[in-house]
Amino acid sequence: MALDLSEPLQKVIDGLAEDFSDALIDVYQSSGDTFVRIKPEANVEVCRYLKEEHHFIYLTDVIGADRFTSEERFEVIYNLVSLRDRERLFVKAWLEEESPEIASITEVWESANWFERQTYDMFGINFTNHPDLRRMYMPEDFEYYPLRKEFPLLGIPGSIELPSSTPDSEHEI
Amino acid sequence: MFGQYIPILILGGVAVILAGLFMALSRFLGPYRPNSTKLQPYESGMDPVGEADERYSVSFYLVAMSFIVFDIEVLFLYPWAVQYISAGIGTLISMIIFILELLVSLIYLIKKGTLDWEINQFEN
Amino acid sequence: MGLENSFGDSYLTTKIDTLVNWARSNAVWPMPMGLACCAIEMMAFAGPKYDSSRFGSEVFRFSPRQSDVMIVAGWVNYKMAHAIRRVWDQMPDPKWCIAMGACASTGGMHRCYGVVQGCDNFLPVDAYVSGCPPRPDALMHALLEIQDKIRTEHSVTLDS
Amino acid sequence: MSTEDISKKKSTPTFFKEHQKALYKALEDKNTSIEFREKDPLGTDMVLNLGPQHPATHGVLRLALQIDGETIEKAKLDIGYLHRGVEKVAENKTFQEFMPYTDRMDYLSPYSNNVAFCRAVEKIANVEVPERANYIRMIGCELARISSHLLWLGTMVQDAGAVSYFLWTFREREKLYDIFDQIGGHRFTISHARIGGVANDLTDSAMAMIKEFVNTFPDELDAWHKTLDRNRIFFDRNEGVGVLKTENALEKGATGPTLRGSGYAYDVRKFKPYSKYDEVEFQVPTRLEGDNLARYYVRMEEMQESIRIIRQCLDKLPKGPVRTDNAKQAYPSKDEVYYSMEGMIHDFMMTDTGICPPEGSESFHSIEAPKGELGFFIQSDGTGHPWRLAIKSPSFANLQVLEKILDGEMIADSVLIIGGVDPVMGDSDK
Repeated sequence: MALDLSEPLQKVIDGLAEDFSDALIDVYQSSGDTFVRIKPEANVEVCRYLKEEHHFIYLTDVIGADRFTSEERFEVIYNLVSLRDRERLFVKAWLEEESPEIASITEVWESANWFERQTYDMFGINFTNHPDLRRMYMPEDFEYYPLRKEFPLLGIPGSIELPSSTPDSEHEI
Repeated sequence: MFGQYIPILILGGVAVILAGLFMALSRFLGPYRPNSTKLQPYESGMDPVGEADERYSVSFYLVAMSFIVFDIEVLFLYPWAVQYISAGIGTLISMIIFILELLVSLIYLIKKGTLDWEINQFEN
Repeated sequence: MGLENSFGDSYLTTKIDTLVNWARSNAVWPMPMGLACCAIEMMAFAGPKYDSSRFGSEVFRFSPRQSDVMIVAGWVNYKMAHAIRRVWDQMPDPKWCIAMGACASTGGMHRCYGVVQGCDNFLPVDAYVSGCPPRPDALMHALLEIQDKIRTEHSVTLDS
Repeated sequence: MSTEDISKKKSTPTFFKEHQKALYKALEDKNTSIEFREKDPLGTDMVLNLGPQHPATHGVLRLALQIDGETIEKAKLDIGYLHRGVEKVAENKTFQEFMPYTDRMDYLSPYSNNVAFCRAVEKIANVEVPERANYIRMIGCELARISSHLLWLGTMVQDAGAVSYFLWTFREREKLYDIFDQIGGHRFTISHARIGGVANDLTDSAMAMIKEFVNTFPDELDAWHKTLDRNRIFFDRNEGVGVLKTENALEKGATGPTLRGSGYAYDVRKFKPYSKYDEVEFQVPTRLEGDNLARYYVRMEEMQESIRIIRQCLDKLPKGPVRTDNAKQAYPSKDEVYYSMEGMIHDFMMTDTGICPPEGSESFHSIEAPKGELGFFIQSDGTGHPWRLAIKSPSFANLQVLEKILDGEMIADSVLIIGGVDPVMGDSDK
């Protein structure tokens, strides 16, 4: 496919192709952004490589997505920015459906801490050796993962408790 | 002799009456429905964590002590300040010496570090 | 308990009623439960142009102990509902509640898992204000509704 | 005192028990970066909730603080008290239907959220936006930036103790509310942007009000500069407080004025210029110290720059249509709908299915919102509904930085640091 990459991005793709040829699965462009799909096991090395060699020093976001296909259902997308060459690159990894698991990249970028907690909260993707993997938004007592496609939009009634509407002056002081 | 204290007594009386009136009004006219949540300490919407009578850190205690020392110093200055002109030069000098002594204690306090509350901070 | 039940429903207690209601209605201190965009309109409601202190609700106390009306401004999340209920319980009686905006009244446009569909599921609401966010004069109208409600209350003999 | 019974003794939560326990557990084993003067042998460290309902937290942000006297030893943030699952809602709405939700995200500057979302959709569906619409959008964005910084100034200086600033800044904001009222009919959640352009043109009275605001606002700004820049109290309260060092500002993921206060001139308007920002010259103010005072200066100068941009936009405003008239991509104009059959059908189709980006395409577009870089990542499956819509919210990243700055500060200063980082909970809780 015609990849009209800008000059620095071309260097990045070539660098990736020869260093991580086995981990690199697919490189494609969609409406102006370049996406690199890698194997989930190699995400920490690829991210560290991109950070040290190609000056991608700023992690903008870690995005989870639910492809709702039978195999390789969940998707983790890292949104990287290189300030020096003014480029933005997306690194992707697809994960299996039952017990989706990927290594946490908090040791490469500290800002991944909260982004990964949010993806865990929304999709249930488990980030191994994450400093403190807790739910970001929903309370810990909530057992579902809201952004999965099978979770109903209106929520499951009774999954989160509501406060009692009767003032507890009925109970004793 | 007794006459000059009348204004103070009136002032005290009015103060007591007013305070009593407001307390009684709010007690009798206002609704009083205590319940367990209402009597709990307010922790901005959350359950209070730990009891309130934890031990305080030392710095509060030191500042309180130094406050008492300088407060009493002001107490001694009042009677002198009322008629310092007629009291003559002698009392002025003794007052200055008195103030200087307490100045020494203030410098000691500052050197000891009771007034700076910063914890030295490495990296964050 | 106190003055009122010794007099029963007589001339004196109606007079005390009007006095107490007059005092309460003209100094309704809001407890701003500012959650989302309605909170910005609530700030404008207290700000220089719409100036809520003309109607006696000058003081935006953030502690529940010194406030009379709780203005729930913004969509109510399930996680926040408990904190709101706790603050409501900790407000001294007599207290009233304004559900400001479509989201506080009925969940508004947020028909999804995170939002309680209307804060009257767990709060006794006295006045609903429609609008998203309602203009400050709409909130002022709600405040005047609350003041009318206070004036006609039989408050003193109520608490015997 | 093992950590077990500390958390047990600590709190007897009555609601969301696991959540509170997990939070206080995480607070205890967070390794703090400050050295204690002398560890209290009895281990009675006090935990305080600067909780969801608090004047200083600018919304519903909860800080669990472990404090020793006045100083914060460890801080743990707990957000999600305003979470409504807007990304889940987006998957069940067409693009144009979802647009009013973006108004309610960063509710201090709704106009720039609309523009961010519409530009992201235009990028994925490659829609051409006419010149005039681009300039109107830029004027709206800069006005929204000023109104957001005004509320930041009002509340932050009020946290430092001066109530008068709240009244002054709100008087200016009321003028901005009137301008937005003229432009789009609502005070601030204006939903004025459409996919493919803008809802309606700027009327002459709106133009006059903008010009009048642009002429009077700078000397208001100078008056505040005069009172605040040499104000001893404001200086001492803000200098060296909440320092985000330059070398680990990017590491921690700061964005917007918080990042620019620490020395990086990363501004999306210069990094990847969108709409017409490359034809308008302006500077990106930065500071090196990275403390609260630096963030104050950065935001004040940004307001100055916004005024400059609006002036240039007003001069360059070309004549022309306000929305593309391509029926598959944008709403037809109203008179077309009433007087022509195709117009009505197009209007109906636009409302029913809306714009359909190519199947399987995904794209990310971000703009420089007042709080930082606000980006929308859209995955489309060819229908009118987005398959996945992820929001990169600036306040979320700044809050992560806030949690790391707070260690070792005094409680009174934590109020100012929250004001300085200026999070908006609707934006960070999505």
